[in-house]
Amino acid sequence: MNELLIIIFAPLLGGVLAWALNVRGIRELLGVAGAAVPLAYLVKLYSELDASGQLSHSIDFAGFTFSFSLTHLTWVFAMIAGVVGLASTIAMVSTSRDGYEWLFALMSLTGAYGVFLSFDLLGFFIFWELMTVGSFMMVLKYSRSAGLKYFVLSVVGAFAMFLAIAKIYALSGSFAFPDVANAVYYAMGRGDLALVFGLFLVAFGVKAGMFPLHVWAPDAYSETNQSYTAMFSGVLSKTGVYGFILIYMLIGYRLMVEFGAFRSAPKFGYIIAFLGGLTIIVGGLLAALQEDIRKLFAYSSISQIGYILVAFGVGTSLSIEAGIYHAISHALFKGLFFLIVATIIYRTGKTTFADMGGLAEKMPFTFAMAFVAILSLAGIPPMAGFVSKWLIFEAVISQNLPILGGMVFFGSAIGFVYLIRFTYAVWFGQRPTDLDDTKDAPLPLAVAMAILAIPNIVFGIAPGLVVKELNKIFGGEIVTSPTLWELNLGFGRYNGLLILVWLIVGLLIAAVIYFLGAPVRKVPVTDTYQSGNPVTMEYNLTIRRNFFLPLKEALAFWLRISFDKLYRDIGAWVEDFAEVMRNYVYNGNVQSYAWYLALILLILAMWGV
Amino acid sequence: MVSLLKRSLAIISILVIGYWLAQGLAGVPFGEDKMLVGHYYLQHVKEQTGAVNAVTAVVVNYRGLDTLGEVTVLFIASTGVAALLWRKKRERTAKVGGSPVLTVGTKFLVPFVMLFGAYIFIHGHLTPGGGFPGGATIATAFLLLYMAFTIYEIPHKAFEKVEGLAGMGYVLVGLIGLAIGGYFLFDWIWQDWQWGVDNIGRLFSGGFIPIIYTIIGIKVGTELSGIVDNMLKEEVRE
Amino acid sequence: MNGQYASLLIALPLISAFFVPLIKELGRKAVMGYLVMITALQTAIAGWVANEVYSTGKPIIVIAGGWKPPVGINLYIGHFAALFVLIIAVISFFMAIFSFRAVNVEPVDKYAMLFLLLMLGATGMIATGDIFNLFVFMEITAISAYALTAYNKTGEAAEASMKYIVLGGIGSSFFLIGVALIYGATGTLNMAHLAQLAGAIDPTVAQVGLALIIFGLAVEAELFPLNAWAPDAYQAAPHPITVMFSAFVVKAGLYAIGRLLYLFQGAEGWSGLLRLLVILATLTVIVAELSALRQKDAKRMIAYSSIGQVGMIAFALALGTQAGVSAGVFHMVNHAIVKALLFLTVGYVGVALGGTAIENFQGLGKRMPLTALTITIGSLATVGIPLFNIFWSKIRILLAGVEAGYSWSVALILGASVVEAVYYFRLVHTMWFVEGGGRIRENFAIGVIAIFLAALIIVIGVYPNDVWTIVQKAGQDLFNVANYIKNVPLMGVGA
Amino acid sequence: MNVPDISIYYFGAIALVLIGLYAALVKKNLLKILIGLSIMETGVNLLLISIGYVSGKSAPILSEGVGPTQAVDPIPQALVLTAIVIGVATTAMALSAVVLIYEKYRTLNVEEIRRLRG
Amino acid sequence: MIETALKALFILLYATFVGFMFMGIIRIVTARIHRRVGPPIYQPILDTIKLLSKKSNITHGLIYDFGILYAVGATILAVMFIPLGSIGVLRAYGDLILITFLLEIPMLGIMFAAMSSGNPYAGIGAQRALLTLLAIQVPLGFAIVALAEFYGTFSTYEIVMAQQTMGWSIFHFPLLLAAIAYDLVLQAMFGKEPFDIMIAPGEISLGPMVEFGGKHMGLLQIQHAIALFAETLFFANIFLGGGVVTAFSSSILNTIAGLAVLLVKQVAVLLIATFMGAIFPRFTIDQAAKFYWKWPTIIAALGAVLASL
Repeated sequence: MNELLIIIFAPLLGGVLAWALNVRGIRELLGVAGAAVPLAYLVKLYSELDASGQLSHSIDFAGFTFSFSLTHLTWVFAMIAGVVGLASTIAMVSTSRDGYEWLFALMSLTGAYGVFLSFDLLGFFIFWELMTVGSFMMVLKYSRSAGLKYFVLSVVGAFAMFLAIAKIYALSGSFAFPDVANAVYYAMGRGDLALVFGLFLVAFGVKAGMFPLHVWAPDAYSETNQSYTAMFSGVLSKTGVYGFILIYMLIGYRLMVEFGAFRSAPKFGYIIAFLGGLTIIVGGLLAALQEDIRKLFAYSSISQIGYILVAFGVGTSLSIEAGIYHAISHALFKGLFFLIVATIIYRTGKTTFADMGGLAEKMPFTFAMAFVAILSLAGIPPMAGFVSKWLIFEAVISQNLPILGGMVFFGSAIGFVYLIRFTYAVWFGQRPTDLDDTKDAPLPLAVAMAILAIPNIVFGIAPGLVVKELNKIFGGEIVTSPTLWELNLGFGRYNGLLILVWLIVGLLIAAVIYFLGAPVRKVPVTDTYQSGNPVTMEYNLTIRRNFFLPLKEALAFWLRISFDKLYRDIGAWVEDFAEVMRNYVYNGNVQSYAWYLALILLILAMWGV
Repeated sequence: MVSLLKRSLAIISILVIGYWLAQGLAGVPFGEDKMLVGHYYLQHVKEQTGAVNAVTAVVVNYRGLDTLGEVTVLFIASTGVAALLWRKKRERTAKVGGSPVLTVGTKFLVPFVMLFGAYIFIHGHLTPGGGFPGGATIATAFLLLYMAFTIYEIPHKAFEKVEGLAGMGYVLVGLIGLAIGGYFLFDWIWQDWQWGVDNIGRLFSGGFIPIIYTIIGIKVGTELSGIVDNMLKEEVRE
Repeated sequence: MNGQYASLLIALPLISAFFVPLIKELGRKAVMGYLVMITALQTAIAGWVANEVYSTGKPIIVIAGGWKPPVGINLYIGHFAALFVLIIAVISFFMAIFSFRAVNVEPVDKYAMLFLLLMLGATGMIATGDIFNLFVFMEITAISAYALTAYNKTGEAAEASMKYIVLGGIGSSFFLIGVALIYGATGTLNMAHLAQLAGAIDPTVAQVGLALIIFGLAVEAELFPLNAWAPDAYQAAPHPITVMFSAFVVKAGLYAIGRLLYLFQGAEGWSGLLRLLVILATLTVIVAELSALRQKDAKRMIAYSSIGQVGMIAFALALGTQAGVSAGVFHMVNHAIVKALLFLTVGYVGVALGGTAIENFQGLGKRMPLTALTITIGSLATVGIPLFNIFWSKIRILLAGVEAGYSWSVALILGASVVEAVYYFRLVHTMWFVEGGGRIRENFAIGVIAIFLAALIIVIGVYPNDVWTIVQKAGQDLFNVANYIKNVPLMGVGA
Repeated sequence: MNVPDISIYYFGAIALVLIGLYAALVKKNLLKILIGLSIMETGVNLLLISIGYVSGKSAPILSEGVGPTQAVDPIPQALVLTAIVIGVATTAMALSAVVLIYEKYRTLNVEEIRRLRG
Repeated sequence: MIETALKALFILLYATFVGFMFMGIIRIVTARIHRRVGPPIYQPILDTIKLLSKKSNITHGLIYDFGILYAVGATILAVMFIPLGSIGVLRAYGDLILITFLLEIPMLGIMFAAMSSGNPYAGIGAQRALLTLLAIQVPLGFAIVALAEFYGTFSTYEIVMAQQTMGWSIFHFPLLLAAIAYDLVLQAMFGKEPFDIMIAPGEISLGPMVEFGGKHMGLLQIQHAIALFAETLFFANIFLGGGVVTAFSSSILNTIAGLAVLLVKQVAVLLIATFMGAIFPRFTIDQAAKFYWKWPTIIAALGAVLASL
């Protein structure tokens, strides 16, 4: 079944050709083709997958055997990569200038596909590294410090994973998932097991942006081509999430047996869930305090990933299914948000909130897309965001884990808060004079945004579509969905269509009352009730900057603890240590070198005598 | 104060290393017959190589490759010294010549020293010493000339050519051995042509050992004097 | 043409080195042309030998002087030696071409002689089957390296050479004491014969003798405390010579350690020595990578990185398992290619822009695009990015390391390679994303070599199967001492 | 710890080696270090020779009086021949390097010759 | 289909009417506490009709109008979900979390409309409203968690049915804590005195409401009325046992009795809020946030933990 290989390597091939030919028209065409081919194949393979349940393919290469497989789970994740990847590449048509970006963007997409479809640990690791390098080079082009911080953290994660893989390989002698699973189950000691879990936690935590390891995300997401960030945060963070599922698949059962459960959630799962909860809160609060539009959405992306981690941490099949559902909806609305950010930056060239404002009239289409994205991310009922959040709430709270329930609930409000902050600063209020002639989104970006907006609405109203696929992963009827519009969990029911219908009814009633009243007179934005002094264009009164000052004061104590500073200090300390050691060890004096030789002779003598 | 500490530390570490080496050497008692391959050489040296002096047989014939490497090392030394001390224009800066005793003595002695050197490397396979001591004595002859006369210089361009030729000669001998006997550095004179098989112990015996030793003698002589010449000269400051 | 003609591998460079003084007057161009011709010839012979060894599967045993071992000296050109002699020849050929442009300090004929003899020394070290002969060839390599390090005749070059001489001298003296001890205990110098008698040696003598031999070789193979001379020597030597240092001179020392280590498996105290070597190797990697972090000079930085990678090879060889040795050999091959490319290109930048300080590399992407691209490929390969050749050997080493139970050192080595990634990507960033000076025309020949090496890196990276099979054979040749003894036609030499 | 009873020749040889090492470790002047180096080399050569000696036997020149069983081991003597020349070569290279250093640095104190470091 | 439409119409009219009556009650009770007579009970209805019939209305753009419509629509949607005795239209889908969210969404609509007007006071008002929302979210979350864990279900209807057998929630200690916390949260949701910083008339001239006038203000009054009714109804259902009466034979009588019981409970909740509102001065926003994150959160968290044991 070498279609799997085509799916994986098509983007890279497209990227390399695009970099090689580097002609304005052809390069974009190749790039988009590179992203579209895998998606087409995935859709084609769906029927075969339905029939046989798993399509696998293995090749012998460089002395190792690499196996690839497409199961329902990996099909779902691959589809996420496909859809968001395609949207992002279409958007890149307008925002990226040279072949360099096409090559590395599509290389990271190949990495993501490879991670999802590989069925052995070594293949998984290789594509993981490929993805890291691809995304790193995209960031390195814009800023060195952000790039290096991202690279060091993700390479530390990758090497932690490699150490764990090596330890398992030393035990099982092969990399394929089935052998690994039963080798870990039967032969692994308790200490090694804990070490391997810790290493995997670090490795996938870094890529998913879990709380203590999330510091790279804001810089990396903002210091790159914004339409690539849609793929970066939409798809690449999902590889981290997929990794957590891998932990469950490969060593989960043994961890459950070895370390027992804490109130129906496995102990190791509870660690993931708790860190996920912290990620939600930290990500959300920091997002609200940001001044740069890209950073706000970077932190919001981290906070949303926190939800998925909480869902996975709880460990029941319902919560994992809810987590995957949220992974899908997060990929959609986060991808959409970053495309919106890309359009804004592409049109206005501004990135901080202070210089923006009042774009709603000038960019109506983008604002409509933003409105859809806001509803979905904040979790307003008829949207996909709400369904997945609702599933996660139900799953977490029904496992009577009160603290996690509280964290998740708090998270939903934070989402609400920083979105309003974004809306107020960018769309409404007084418009600075230099933004008066901004045009609406260019065609490629508009198409990309549309591609991501539609599923947001569809999956909200008709969650049955998604739930039918997800149930196949777990085999049983985890979430029963009698009709396409309805979900029934036994202790909670949701009906997308009904909510939409009654919302429209409500709106109609309000509209009727509205139009009964007298006609309205359009008044410009500057003519507002100012208790006395009229506001003119020059004197632009707005609190776009430092919108949440009171929140910052309330959280002043917590904001002092910053892991970013901690890692930076460690980096600086390592470099100083290296400097001192180098000048001390290689001090240029041949006599001290002779002393080193004598020292080794002494060691040999001590050893021997 | 620091140097005292350093010295005492050095002494202590030296003693420990010494003790360790001594322990190692205790396992190889002095004076005992520890030979294994050595006996084979002693028994077969006469009929296999025709040399009376077993050491020269081992040096040139049995372990010929070592000596080839050996000659190369010396060649590298002389080239290296020439390369490092190379200046555009160089000349001798000695001011004071040798005293009359030295100048007259050198004029008289140099030919005999050279003859004695030649004797050593020609009789390498019979008497102790071989190409290297012979070459060294020749070099001392040139050194005598340098010390006696302030203006004397060896024709170093010619000497370098001789060095090259001698080296090539040695390798050619080896290659001829390869061509005739099938093995590189094969003693075809003794093994194939069986020359001098009957008169072991006299001059014309020992296969290609005398040939190689003469080549080495000339080469070592020229190289060492080349090194002396390089080290003596100073750069000419314009 | 029976196997014995393989001895031409030794005879050819020697006779052509002696021939150089005769053609000295024909001028610089002639001497350099002659050098290129000889190295091409040597590559041809090495190719023929390698083809011979790998097709028949049996090693070629060159008997010097017709005396079968242990009486005479034999050259054992097995899978490993054939592979590496070919690598030495090819890289010397490339460096001969590079010397055309890079070396313009005056006594060029002396340079040619020393160049050939350095190549000879390394070839001899790898091919020989006799430990004293190994000492002689090691000295040939070392002394020609001393001369070539100081060849530029600047203060720094002389200082670097002096340091190398002092440390190399001490190392070789102790090596000789070790040889004396081993000879005293066994009575023979031939490696195969020694392997047979290894079990019978008196324990303390074996332990002291083996420790001293490995100590002597470790100075040559740049293990941690003993490699203090290496960064200075790499930096001060002329650019082609640095390439030869990092590509095969170090490898010869490492091969010797590997060969002797596995020969004396029978001797006492062997596993203790292995553990010590693993610790030293891990220290080498860490210290070298950390020292390269804040380097001002690109050439010295890559020198440290090369030492770090060499430390990793030593770690692989000292693991004591077949997988470890094969991985180590695979890394030797990859490292030789990548470091040759890096030093070649950085050296060429040094020649073209005067000096290899990091500032000269700013905006290199615009000034010398071809060189910048090849340097980037080289750095990405060294860091161990997938789809490049070092990645495959690095993961094999680390897997073997964990399998052999040294997961702590593997963790430290991984940490060190993170540091390595940081300073290489800093270089890549300075080259491509920082503004630099005007465009500079790049030399054609050097460009072709660089492109060839870069292409080789990517080909091995993308399709490493064939190279892996070759390297596995070479690894077995090094590790499997039993068939080494079987292959060597030992004469029964009773007391 | 039992002091190993090694013969005077071994003791002398090791002593020379260690004296050479001592000079390299402690002496400040570069030339003295090189002298120490050559002492070490002579010590090693002496050790090599004394390894080959068999008490009560004569030099391995198999002229009339000396049969194969009365001769000392020839191999160490052959090795020493090579080792001596290597010692000469190393010392020659070292001295020319020192000449160059003095020409450029105007000092031979090891502490000051530290331009290449870090 | 017709039958649900009629029911929905009845619920809507009943909710609006009772909502306005509640606003009237609040005004009268506060006046009486301040020792004044206070306007007649139907005064809010008159005001709303006056506002709706205003001739000159201004608008700041499409979103300015759509925001108001969305707020009213969402509140109507919320009311439909909450079980009203035996009438409830979408009772079966009345999920705790869904209703809590739906009660918060009108705020989003109003926020959109206010911000698009470009008036700085509206901006500050929006910021304070959001921070209050952030503040109440923690105790609200724990209260909902306590409820869900105690009853093991999220459906409001099942909770009401469970309370018939197990007695009102407030009689069980963990849920009593949750009720107290939820009541404090209601204070802010009603926008009553201690936590109405977001619409403080003095400092930021009614905050988000500053730009609304005429029919927009009228619609907001309707929204406020329905919201009052919905929040008190929700509280009554989940904590005070809801209005399920089966004593009478005919179903009509039962429903009326049920509504009456619910009305009494709703008025009780309203009065508690009004009494608190009349006494306390206005908190500043960070005082409000700090207060909510301290005591109500502890009480609710304790309730949640106890409920989960």
